[in-house]
Amino acid sequence: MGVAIFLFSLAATFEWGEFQGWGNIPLIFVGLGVVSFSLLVWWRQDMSFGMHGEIFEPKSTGAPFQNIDIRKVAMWMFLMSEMMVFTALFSTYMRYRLGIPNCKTVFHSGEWVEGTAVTCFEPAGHLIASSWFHIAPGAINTFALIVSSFTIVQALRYAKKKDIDEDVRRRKVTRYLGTTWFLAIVFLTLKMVEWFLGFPLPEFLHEFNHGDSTIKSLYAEGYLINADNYQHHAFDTEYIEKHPEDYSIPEDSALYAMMQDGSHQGGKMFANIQVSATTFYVTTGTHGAHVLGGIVGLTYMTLKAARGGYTPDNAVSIEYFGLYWHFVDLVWVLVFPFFYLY
Amino acid sequence: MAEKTVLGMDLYWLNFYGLMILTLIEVLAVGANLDPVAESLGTEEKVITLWILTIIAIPKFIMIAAIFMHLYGDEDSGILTMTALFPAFFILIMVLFVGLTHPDAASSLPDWCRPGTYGL
Amino acid sequence: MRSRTKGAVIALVAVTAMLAIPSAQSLPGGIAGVQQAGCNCHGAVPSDSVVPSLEGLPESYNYSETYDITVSFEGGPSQEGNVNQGGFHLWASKGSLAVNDATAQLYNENEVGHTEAGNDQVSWTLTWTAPATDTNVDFILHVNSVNGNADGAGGGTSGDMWNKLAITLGGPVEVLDEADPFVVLGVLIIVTATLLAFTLVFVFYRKDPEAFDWDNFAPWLADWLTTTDHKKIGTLYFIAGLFFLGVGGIMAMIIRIQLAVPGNDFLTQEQYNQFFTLHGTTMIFLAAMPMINGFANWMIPLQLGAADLALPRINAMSFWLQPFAALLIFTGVFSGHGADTGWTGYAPYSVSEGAHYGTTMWAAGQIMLVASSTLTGINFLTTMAVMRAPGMGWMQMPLFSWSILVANVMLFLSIPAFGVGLIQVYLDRVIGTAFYDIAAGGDPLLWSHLFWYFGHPEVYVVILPSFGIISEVLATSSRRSVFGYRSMVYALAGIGVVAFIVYGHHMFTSGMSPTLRFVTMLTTMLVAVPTGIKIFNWLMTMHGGSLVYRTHTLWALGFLITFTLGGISGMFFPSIAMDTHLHESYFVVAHFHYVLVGGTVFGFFAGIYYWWPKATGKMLSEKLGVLHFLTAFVSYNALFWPMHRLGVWGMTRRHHTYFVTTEEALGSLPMEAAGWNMFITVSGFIFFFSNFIMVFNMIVSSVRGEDAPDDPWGGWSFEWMTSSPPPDHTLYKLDDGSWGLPTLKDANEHIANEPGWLSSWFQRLMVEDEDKGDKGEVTH
Amino acid sequence: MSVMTPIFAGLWEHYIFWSLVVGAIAFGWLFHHSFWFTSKDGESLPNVDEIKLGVFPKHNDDMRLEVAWTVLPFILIVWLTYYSWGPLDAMWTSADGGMHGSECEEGQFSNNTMDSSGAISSECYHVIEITGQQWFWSFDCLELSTSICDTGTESMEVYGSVPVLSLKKGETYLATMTSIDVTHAPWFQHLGTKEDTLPGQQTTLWLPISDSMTDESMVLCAEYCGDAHSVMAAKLITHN
Repeated sequence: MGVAIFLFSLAATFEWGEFQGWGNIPLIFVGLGVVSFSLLVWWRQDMSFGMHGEIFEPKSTGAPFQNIDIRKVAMWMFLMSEMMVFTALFSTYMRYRLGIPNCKTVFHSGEWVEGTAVTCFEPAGHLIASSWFHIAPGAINTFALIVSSFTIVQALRYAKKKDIDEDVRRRKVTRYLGTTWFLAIVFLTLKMVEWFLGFPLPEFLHEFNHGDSTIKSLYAEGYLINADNYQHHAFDTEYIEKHPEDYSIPEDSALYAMMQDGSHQGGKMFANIQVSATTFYVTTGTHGAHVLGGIVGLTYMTLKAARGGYTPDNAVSIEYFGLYWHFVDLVWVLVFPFFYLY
Repeated sequence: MAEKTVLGMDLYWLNFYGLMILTLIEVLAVGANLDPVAESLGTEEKVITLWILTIIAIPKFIMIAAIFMHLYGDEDSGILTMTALFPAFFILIMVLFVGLTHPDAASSLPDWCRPGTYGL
Repeated sequence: MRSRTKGAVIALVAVTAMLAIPSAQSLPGGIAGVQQAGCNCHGAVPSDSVVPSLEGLPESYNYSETYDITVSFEGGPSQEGNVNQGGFHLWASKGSLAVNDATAQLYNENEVGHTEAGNDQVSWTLTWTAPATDTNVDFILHVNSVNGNADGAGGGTSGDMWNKLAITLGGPVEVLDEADPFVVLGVLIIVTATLLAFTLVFVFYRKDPEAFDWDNFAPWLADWLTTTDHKKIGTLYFIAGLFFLGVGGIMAMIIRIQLAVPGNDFLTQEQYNQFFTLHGTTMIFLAAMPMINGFANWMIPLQLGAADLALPRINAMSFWLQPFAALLIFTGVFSGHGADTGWTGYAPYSVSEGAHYGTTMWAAGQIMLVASSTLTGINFLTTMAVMRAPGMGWMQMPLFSWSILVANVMLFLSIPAFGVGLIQVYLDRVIGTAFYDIAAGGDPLLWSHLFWYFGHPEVYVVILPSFGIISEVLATSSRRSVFGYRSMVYALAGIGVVAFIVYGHHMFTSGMSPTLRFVTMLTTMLVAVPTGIKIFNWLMTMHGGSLVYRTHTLWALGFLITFTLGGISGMFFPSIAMDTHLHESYFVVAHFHYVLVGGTVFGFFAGIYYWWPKATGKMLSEKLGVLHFLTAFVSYNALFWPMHRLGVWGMTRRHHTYFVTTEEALGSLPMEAAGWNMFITVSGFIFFFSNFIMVFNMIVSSVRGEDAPDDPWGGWSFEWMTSSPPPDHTLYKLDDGSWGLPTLKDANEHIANEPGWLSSWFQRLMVEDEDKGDKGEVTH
Repeated sequence: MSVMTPIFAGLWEHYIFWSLVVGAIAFGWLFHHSFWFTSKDGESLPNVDEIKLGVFPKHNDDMRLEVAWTVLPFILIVWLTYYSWGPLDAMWTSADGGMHGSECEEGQFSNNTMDSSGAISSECYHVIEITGQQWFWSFDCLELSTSICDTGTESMEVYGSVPVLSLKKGETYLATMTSIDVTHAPWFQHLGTKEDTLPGQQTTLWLPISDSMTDESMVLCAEYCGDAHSVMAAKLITHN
């Protein structure tokens, strides 16, 4: 027991310790390796708890939390501090979104000249919500998370059901935990697809996507942390003339008037959108990290379930993980509309 | 607590379908062209989408928290909701003090909500 | 046993490796590369067949005298007839070099090299004028002898050889090299570390002299390193806390040496910046917070009558995050590139290139501290919420537990904001995200908001445990129960809540929107009220009691005096008009040192003297204790009170030096400031050394102190029921003599074992009443 | 006390007075109790509240007293806030139509007057610019005549070459400030005011130069800005 903790704490610090700047990537992987090794050591004992039925679930004695499991209270305390982390990220996003003028308004106000970058806030939504296919990865992710919330609850239900025999319960719980694990993996891969890879479109959908065959990822669109002269064809007057059906400059905007009387010769607007990209990537990245944490937990629980570890009286650990998982889903319910769609 | 059934269907299935439908509405709201609606209400499309998204996000939030996280109706949910709501006050302060006080935040928020400057 | 020692060895190797990496990484190519830019491009290794020589330099120069020096070399592959035979590069640390023919060229005042024309000879003549002051001058000469195959075989440098010569020249008066402050800091830290290691081995020896050999030292040490028992972790926290209190103290002393005299140059500007940054960070995060956790780890389970904390393994982990975080925070200090952004690390500077490389490590280290504090917060809140002894309602907890509870609630709700801020700074510096990149619209105020949203609750987190200790100590030593227990608890909760809406007063002059300044002005005015209530309650506790003068009572009274002074001097800041005058001046430094050192550290000393017998089973000697109190209290006030005056005069914080107005020169401070600063430095040293009396007292008591009874001071709370030192698995002597968990009886007849006011309110609010039946009404 | 403009001197005196009052009460009470209620070593220690080990001690509280020392400090605080409202208003008057009127036209003088409490009001004000840079200040008088505002440099044997701003007594100036790289803050020592200069944003600071202003005073940097933060000084000369 002592050794496990010692390794665990050293590993955690080693992993943190290796967290140094300028990407000495191999060291970080060594650190992560040690962490996973120590997690295994810790779990191996945990497994032993569950195996020979000894229950390690002290109930709370003090009011007001009469007879609620101690670790459930601890989990809720942990969620409270996680709420604060995401509030801090949301406040940063809100502050910058309200503070820095929106790129579209700057474009329509005409206060830009081709060639010099304008600092403005380009919400990811402007890109993602522009066409159905861009929204697809985000939408599927949301469905994936909701389904995974649902399956984790089912897993808990079967684990707690008294009246079914041992083997049926083992199969059912493992299946449900397995689906949750799989959906979490799907979530992360789709996020990677959306960020970096982009995906090819099947033949018959081409004409919906004004002709080009693939959906470009955010990376390809140039929506990057260090994008300080970012162009988007919605901010390009020639492009707008050629594709009136896609974009139009509203008649009442100053740019329209300046274009009419020739005082503004149009062209491409360069935008420095580093801040908007940073807030987007860091917030969704932190959320992704929490999902990753969930996956690590899930792998252990699925393995344990596969070996029939969950009996009605020690099923509470699924419930605690369920709380964490629903919290992660809850955060996504807030992140998805405000970061992706708006 | 897992055996409750509401309106004949099992509570969790019901909750699951509800959430799926709401998300679908959100995606549709963004995808669909809301210009005619925007003209009728005199604001541009972006504000409309913002309002729709918030209106839908709140019930989703409540549904997940209440049903999936057993914050309602179980014997220990009383106090746990209290713990869950405890940081609300601190979140509110953070949002108000940090989120909305960008010096040159020319936003359409009503003046009482966004701290103004003394003409400095 | 085999695997355990192997594990310990691997761990040691890992730690040393980690130690080596940062310093190797952050020592950019060594100092040598900069001055001695000799063209050692000819061949990698200096070869001694080439003999460089530098004639014409006297034994010791006299002021601004010019000397003709000749640079020459023999040996190596160069011969007469070649196209070019060799070159040289001379660097002189002081004085100025000059060239007197076309064969050599002057790069700058102290660097000379050969020219194209002068490339085919073996000796060159130059002149050097000595400096006008007393200093040691270093000369470093690089020569290379070339075999002349300039036709390009191997780039014309294959087969060439070079060598180097270094001479130091003293002036008329012998000048000692001034001590490099980092060397001083390094030596002192290593001395304290070895002292610590020695006491560790000594304690092990004292435990059982016969078994004093390696194979039971390893398991004993391993047991300590891997313990999850709250008492052992408490002691570990204490050792870490006191060690870093010493390290922070050393830094404070070096800062004071620098400020003793106006225009002092013991520390250069850069080094001073690093010292005050690390002084602040070490004192708050590595000394005060671990000590709080030390007290809490020791006392909370005992006071609540719980066997151990709710999550023992996480408790061990949150301790072990701290020393490694300290390692990270200190990276780069010894190579001169430590963090130099102030403990607040304001945004544009902390992410600009100007800040040293150490700042990234400083941020990474503090992220680890954030993780550790969050885990401890969760641990303590859960323990207090769920593991109280039967019969102990919320309103029957001892005040120390209450103070730790409120402190931890504040801590673990505010620290994520700091964590997110730190991660933003870290990512900005490491992978170039643009959170605070001004050009891209980044807003520097975001960092100060996030930081102070955490900063102010943090300073209350640091002071509240001392409030708890003082309530316990004063009540017991005046033989009375604390006056107004309920109002004390509400005052604690009041401070906990108000702390969050008050942080704006740190940013009154920082360009924050005026409405926010006005709102925080009003709320800051409010914050004095709960603290005032507490002070008056303490004073009232002493009323009618019979004060027993032990050292911890002296420290508690000392706390009352200094903390009240600090509180009053703090009242000057809420009004913006006053704050514009006093912001960033030494008045602020005086205020927070009065509250921090006078408040928290005096409270910790009181706590140490009060609970030492319970923790170690040995009594501390009263004589040494009183001596420690007198010297510390007097020198403490002499140290920090004049700072108020300096602040009003206009001495600014974080300035490595200051200048006084003399007859001929206008300076920023009146003449007497120099005198006061020297006075402060002297009393600072007395205060620093007075704390060693306590350390000596601790050692003497653990070696020869007489055994302590279970309840030496007559306290009522549970920790005095166990034996001192308490058995490994905390057990309590129940009144029928058996051992087990205690149940709290209550002398206040009317609220015996029915839910307290708070919990009945919860029940009425939350759960439907159908099965609750009778609910005892609370009568006052 | 250091040289302070009358507004702060008045406020400072007031705060000192009240802190002495509160200090006297608290310390008087503390010293009295700590000497009056000491236990005489010989006699057995009277246990007024019958404190027994392991029993939660009897409540010892008195509602009247506790309410008293909650309400009284609250009133004191409300009074202190109200009292410091005046100087605050003087410091934060709005730029158009406040106590300093609006911007002076060509050749118009603000000739400010100071009332009893030290608050300065003037007919109009001149706008000057201050820019903070990593480790030196630069003042810009825009197109004010050199008699009203002039800049220059002077070498002080202590700070090296230091920018100098010379302003006219009796004039009021509104300094619009910005910074090029990191946050700085000019602290006009004898005016007792400071305001951060933020990169990317503009902040303002009132500089009401009264007739009784000292001729020479220092301007230091009051927001940490890196290596030479302590040598980043300037000199303010006021002439009439």
